Amino acid sequence: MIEVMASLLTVSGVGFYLAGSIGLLRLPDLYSRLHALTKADNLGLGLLIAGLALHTQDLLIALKLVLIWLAVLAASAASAHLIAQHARRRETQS
Amino acid sequence: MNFDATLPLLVLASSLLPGLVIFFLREESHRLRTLLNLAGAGAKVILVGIMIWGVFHQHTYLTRWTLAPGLELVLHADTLSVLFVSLSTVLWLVTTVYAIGYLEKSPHRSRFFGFFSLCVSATIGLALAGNLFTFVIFYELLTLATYPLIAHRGTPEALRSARIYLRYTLGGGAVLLTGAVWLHVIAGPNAFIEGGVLSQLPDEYHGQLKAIFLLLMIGLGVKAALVPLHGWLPEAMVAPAPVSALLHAVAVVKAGAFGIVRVVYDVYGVQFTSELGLLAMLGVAAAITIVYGSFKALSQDNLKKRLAYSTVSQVSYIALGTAILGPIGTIGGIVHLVHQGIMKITLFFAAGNYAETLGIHNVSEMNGVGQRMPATTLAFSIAALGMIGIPPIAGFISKWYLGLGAVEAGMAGWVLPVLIISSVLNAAYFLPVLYRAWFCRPAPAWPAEHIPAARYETAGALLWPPVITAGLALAAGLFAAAPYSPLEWADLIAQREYQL
Amino acid sequence: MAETLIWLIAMPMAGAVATLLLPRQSTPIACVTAVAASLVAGTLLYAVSEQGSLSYEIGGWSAGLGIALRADGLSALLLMMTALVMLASSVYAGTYFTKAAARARFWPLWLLLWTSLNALLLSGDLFNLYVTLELLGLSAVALASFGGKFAAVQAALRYLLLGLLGSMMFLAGVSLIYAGYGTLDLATLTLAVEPEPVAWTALALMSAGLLLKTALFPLHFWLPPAHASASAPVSAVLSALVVKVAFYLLVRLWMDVFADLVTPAAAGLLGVMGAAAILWGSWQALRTERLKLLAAWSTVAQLGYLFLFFPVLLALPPGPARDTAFGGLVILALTHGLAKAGLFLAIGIIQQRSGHDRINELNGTAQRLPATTFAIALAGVALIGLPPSGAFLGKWQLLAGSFASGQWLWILVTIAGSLLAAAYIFRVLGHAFGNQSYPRHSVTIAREEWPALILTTLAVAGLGLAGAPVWNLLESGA
Amino acid sequence: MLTAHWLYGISGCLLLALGLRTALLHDMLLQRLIGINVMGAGVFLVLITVAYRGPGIAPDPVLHALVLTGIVVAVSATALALALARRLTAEQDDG
Amino acid sequence: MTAMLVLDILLVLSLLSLATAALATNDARRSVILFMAFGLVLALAWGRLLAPDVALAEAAIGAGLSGALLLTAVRDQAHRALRSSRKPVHERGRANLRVTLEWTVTLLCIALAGLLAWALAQAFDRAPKDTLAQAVSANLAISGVSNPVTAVLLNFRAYDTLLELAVLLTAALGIFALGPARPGHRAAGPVFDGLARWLVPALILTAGYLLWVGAHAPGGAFQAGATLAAAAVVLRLAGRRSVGLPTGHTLHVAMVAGVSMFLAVGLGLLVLGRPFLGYPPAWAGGLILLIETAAMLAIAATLVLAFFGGRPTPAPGVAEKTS
Repeated sequence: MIEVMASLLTVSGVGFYLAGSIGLLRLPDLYSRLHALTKADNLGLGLLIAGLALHTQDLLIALKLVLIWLAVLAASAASAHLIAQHARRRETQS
Repeated sequence: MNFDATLPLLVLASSLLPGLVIFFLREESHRLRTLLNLAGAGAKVILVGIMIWGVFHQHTYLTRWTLAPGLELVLHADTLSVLFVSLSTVLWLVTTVYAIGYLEKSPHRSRFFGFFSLCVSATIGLALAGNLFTFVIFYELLTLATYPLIAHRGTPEALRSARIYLRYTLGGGAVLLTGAVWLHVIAGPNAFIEGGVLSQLPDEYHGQLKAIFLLLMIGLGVKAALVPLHGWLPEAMVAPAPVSALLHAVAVVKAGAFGIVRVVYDVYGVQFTSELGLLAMLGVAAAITIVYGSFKALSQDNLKKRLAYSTVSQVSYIALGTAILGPIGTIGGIVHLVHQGIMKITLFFAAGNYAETLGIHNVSEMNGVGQRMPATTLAFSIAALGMIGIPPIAGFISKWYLGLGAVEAGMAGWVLPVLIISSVLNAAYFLPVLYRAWFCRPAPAWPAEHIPAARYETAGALLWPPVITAGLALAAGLFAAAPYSPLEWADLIAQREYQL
Repeated sequence: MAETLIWLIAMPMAGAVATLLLPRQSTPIACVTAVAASLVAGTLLYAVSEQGSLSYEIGGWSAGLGIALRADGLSALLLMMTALVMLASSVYAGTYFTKAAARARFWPLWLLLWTSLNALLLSGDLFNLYVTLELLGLSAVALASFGGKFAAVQAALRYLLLGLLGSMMFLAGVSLIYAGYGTLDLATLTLAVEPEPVAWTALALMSAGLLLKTALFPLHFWLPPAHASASAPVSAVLSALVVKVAFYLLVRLWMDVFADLVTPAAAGLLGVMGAAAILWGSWQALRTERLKLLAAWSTVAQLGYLFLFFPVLLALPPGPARDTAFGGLVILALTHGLAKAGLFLAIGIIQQRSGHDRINELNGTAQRLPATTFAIALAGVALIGLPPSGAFLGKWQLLAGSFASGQWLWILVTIAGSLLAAAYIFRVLGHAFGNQSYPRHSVTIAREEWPALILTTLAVAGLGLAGAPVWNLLESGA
Repeated sequence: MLTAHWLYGISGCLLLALGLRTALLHDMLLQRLIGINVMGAGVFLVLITVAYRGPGIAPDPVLHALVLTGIVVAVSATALALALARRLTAEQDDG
Repeated sequence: MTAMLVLDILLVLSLLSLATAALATNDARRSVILFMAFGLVLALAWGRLLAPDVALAEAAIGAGLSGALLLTAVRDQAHRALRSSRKPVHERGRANLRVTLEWTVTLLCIALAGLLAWALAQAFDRAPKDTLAQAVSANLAISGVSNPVTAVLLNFRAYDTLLELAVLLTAALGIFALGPARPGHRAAGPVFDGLARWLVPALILTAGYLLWVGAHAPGGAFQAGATLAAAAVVLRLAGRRSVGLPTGHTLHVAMVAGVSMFLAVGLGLLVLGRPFLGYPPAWAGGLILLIETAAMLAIAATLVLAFFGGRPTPAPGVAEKTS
């Protein structure tokens, strides 16, 4: 049962990743690409990690995985902000 | 280390050490420098005196020092080296006195006398070299020590002729080195032994030996100014007169001629050289040089240049004597090593005196100089007549033995004509000079009178050296049969070479 | 006695740390370190001549698991040369850099360079050699750019990139060796190595890297700008030592560790490259307008002679004949090291006094700076290979070996190269003897002029007249 | 010889060649430097592949240690090169 | 097994394509970013090949710090250096020459790769020679640590590590000698500040952990030092000028800490009659930790300096504190 849940979560996580990546490639400008990438990837990673955490059945490892997710969330939030800020500044300068 | 093993080193050090000290002397310390120079030269005369006595009585003076496996620095006194050493030593003493007078007020004297002593040390080393390796070392050192002397004045012409000198001698040195290494590879360390050693090598090496002989002769021929390798010598006459004297009589040219004698007699052996057919080749080269040099001398108005071409011609008498198989020819060649040195140094001293005293550089300016400077001109005349071969001056003895040797060796057919032609030419380029000096009326003023006539016709240090060497030239002819005379010594060398 | 090996590395390294921590006292500390390290090098030389080769296992771990330091006659001689050159250049650098702040920044790098030179000459482990090569390369580059002049920084950057490329090639070879033989220890490897693809590919890769570092033609192009634009003491050490130790490593690999692999064709290839280096380097030295470039190009040429020995040595039968020729190689390398360092130091003085190093405007140097000019002349004697320099003995052996093995081409090249060297040296001396007055009246400081004079005198008279012990040492420390 | 051996081994060789080519031919410093780093990565990959003995078997720690050392050395060299380059461009811009 | 094979192929292909892409582009920034990605994939490959120590170091140093260094270099236009030396190609002959050269080099590189691969294959085909790995495990018990990689780095081949620290020191001194550091970064704004505020302590903590854990598990001074340096890089990117790095003399002390501790231990043992760096087994663990701590400081200080690109200059008038 848990195995099935884990697989389901993993697969849907990969699906979000795929969507985010397609968005990155297909969307027209920087802001919308950023939009696609951060949201989809953060969610995708969350699902992936949830799946993996279920899969391991070890609390310590599961906690470490969650920690990774949190770290990536913070990093991607900050970097998305920086990228957007940089792009804004460049626009207003020119 | 006993005395016999130290003596060659001491003879070398008696000029080397003063030379090295002189480099560090201040320009102004004139007295100390003169003292060092003369003390070194004097000490060398004494040491060489001991050496002459010892070699005559079959002492062995031998210094060895290993530089690398199979490569030894050997200083060894045999009859031939003693002959050359004594020539250099005596003439060095005289030339030092002359140079002190000549360079009285010119700059950079410490540098000059430093290299001057190095130059003589290299010559002594070369004379005492006991094997070809050592000979090559001192041969190259001689080049190095002479360069600053030729370039000494620092003028563009001086630098140019120094450059030409280097081009010739370093090129020659490289060829000599190649030959020496090659010989070393096929025959091992080549100690100089009377009669040579190479005849023992098997026949298949003869081709290589011929090639090596050619390389050695080219290498030595540059310094000996064999045509067509003589080009540097006339150029080098821009050097100060004492340097010219050194180049022409004591060191450089002689080193080449001495090397030829060494290689033929003590490396290859004169018999073996003859068997290889190399002796005739050397003789032809010498003959061409003798005639060519004399011809060129005819047309030179510059006195030193005329003397330079005369050297080209005269030095090859030594090579010619070497090329004549048989003891009498050998004696003629070897004794000329000494005779030419004494006579030619006199001529250059005199030429230097004319230039320093009266500013005379050209033959055409020499009218009547005999009245103004009789002693110098007398010395000049004795040496010039000796060069032509007028008895009883030294030059006559050399030519006599050369001619006799050629007859004995059956080479009279071409050697005698060469001797006759060259003597005629010698007369043709020297006699007009003497005529002008003694019999023409002097011009109203000398080109540039630097030294006024006072007690002597010129400065004492300039006057005595040519007078002394002219006296020596006369004595060498007059007392040729006396014991320890150059002729007797050459006879001793020939006896040992031919094991008579 | 084996502790001297580790002291040779630890001492300059500790000196580097001390100069960094006590910048005010850095110059005396550096000088004391230099003297002490030279004394240790002398001790090692003596020990090797008495006891034969020495080894030291660091940490007490046997070689293989741990790293061993080894010193035989060859490395002891090169260590001694390094010590002499570094000592003389240290004394010189103490006055060359006039600002105390510059000196304080200079000494740590300088002593680290010394550390790396000693470490390389002593290392008996392939990977450790890679690390020492990198330490050597980086400290050399940092010193080459020292002072921050544009040309120097530019040349240093190129030098660094090529050096890194060389190190990477070397490391690739090392990894192949470990894959094939499971060891990094040179002594173990010497016994294990066989003529097979793994070994010769590894040797080819390592050699390619080292050839780049030792600047053999046609991989020499980085050398002249880097050596000519650095400051004088640094140029001296770069030309005399840094390229030389890379060459040492090549010799170690070709003649020692991988000796069974080397074919006449491979050695001949090195010989051809060496011949090209001699001719091209000398020609460029003859054409250049600047004295420092002349010296740098002459380094390219002189390294060529060392490579001519490879085909000659291989053609000689193992035994006394080859050992004698090998001694010629070593004495040539030693002479060049001392002479070239002295030459660069002397050029540095001329450059500081006259404000430039243009050859055509150096007239009168002989009058103003007689000792320095004399040092240049002595260095010239050694570079041409005239007697009584050690190079003369070396070239004699080279020629003798070529004659004995019938390799005529090398004879022609050696002679031609020597004549070209004479041409470029006497071009300089000709101007120095010229009569025109020197631009500025100069004050000579003994501490500045002596190092160059002593180094060149050692190269000429020391190695030339007392060079026989070199052969004995190579024999006893084999 | 494991599959991983030849797969990663060949990749290491290819990376080495790729990096070498760029380091020799590219005319921009940065790419040349990256090329050298890629070369290094190739060599390190070869070393780590040699250390690998297969799944579940302890690999050779010596090679891992060597690569660690190599990485630090490479980054030091890169840093120095970049500092030199920065100095050059700063001076070019000034002059 | 096939899943593993797929992973292997994917890893290898992405490595090769990332490297190619990074080297093929003429856009410096793009090249650097691709190279960083390459580094991350390489770290995965290290993990795959059971080299977690190397993976950690690669992620921290190879991808992280090298990337940061390269990116700031791009910002400073440093990639333009050396470019002016190559003249633009006008003549046809020269263009042809250039093409020929490129082809020759390319072919030579391919040949080199082939030769290397061939030789490597031969090496693999021999019986595996495990003597060194066996020697390591045989002596692990007396090495003072239980992580074999740390044992090799700080005990068996500690001399390599000493020289490696000397290399780092040399690079730092070389950078020092080139002049003062370039100006810092503009403050990045509140969001990044917020990130830095909890990231930096976390990194420092991680560094301490890595240092301590290195004795028996993947980790050690290099990974720890690099992590510490990463913390400083984050601070500098957030606009802190000197990131709490001491200036002047204290900085020197930090830079040479590793080398001097190594030397002190090594020479101290030598004086006590043991071999250089020959730790007595009982003290080995403690001495190694001591050396590693000093090494970590030195590595961190050096890497930060490298990122600065010169001597740090104190900010005018602003006293700074790290969080």
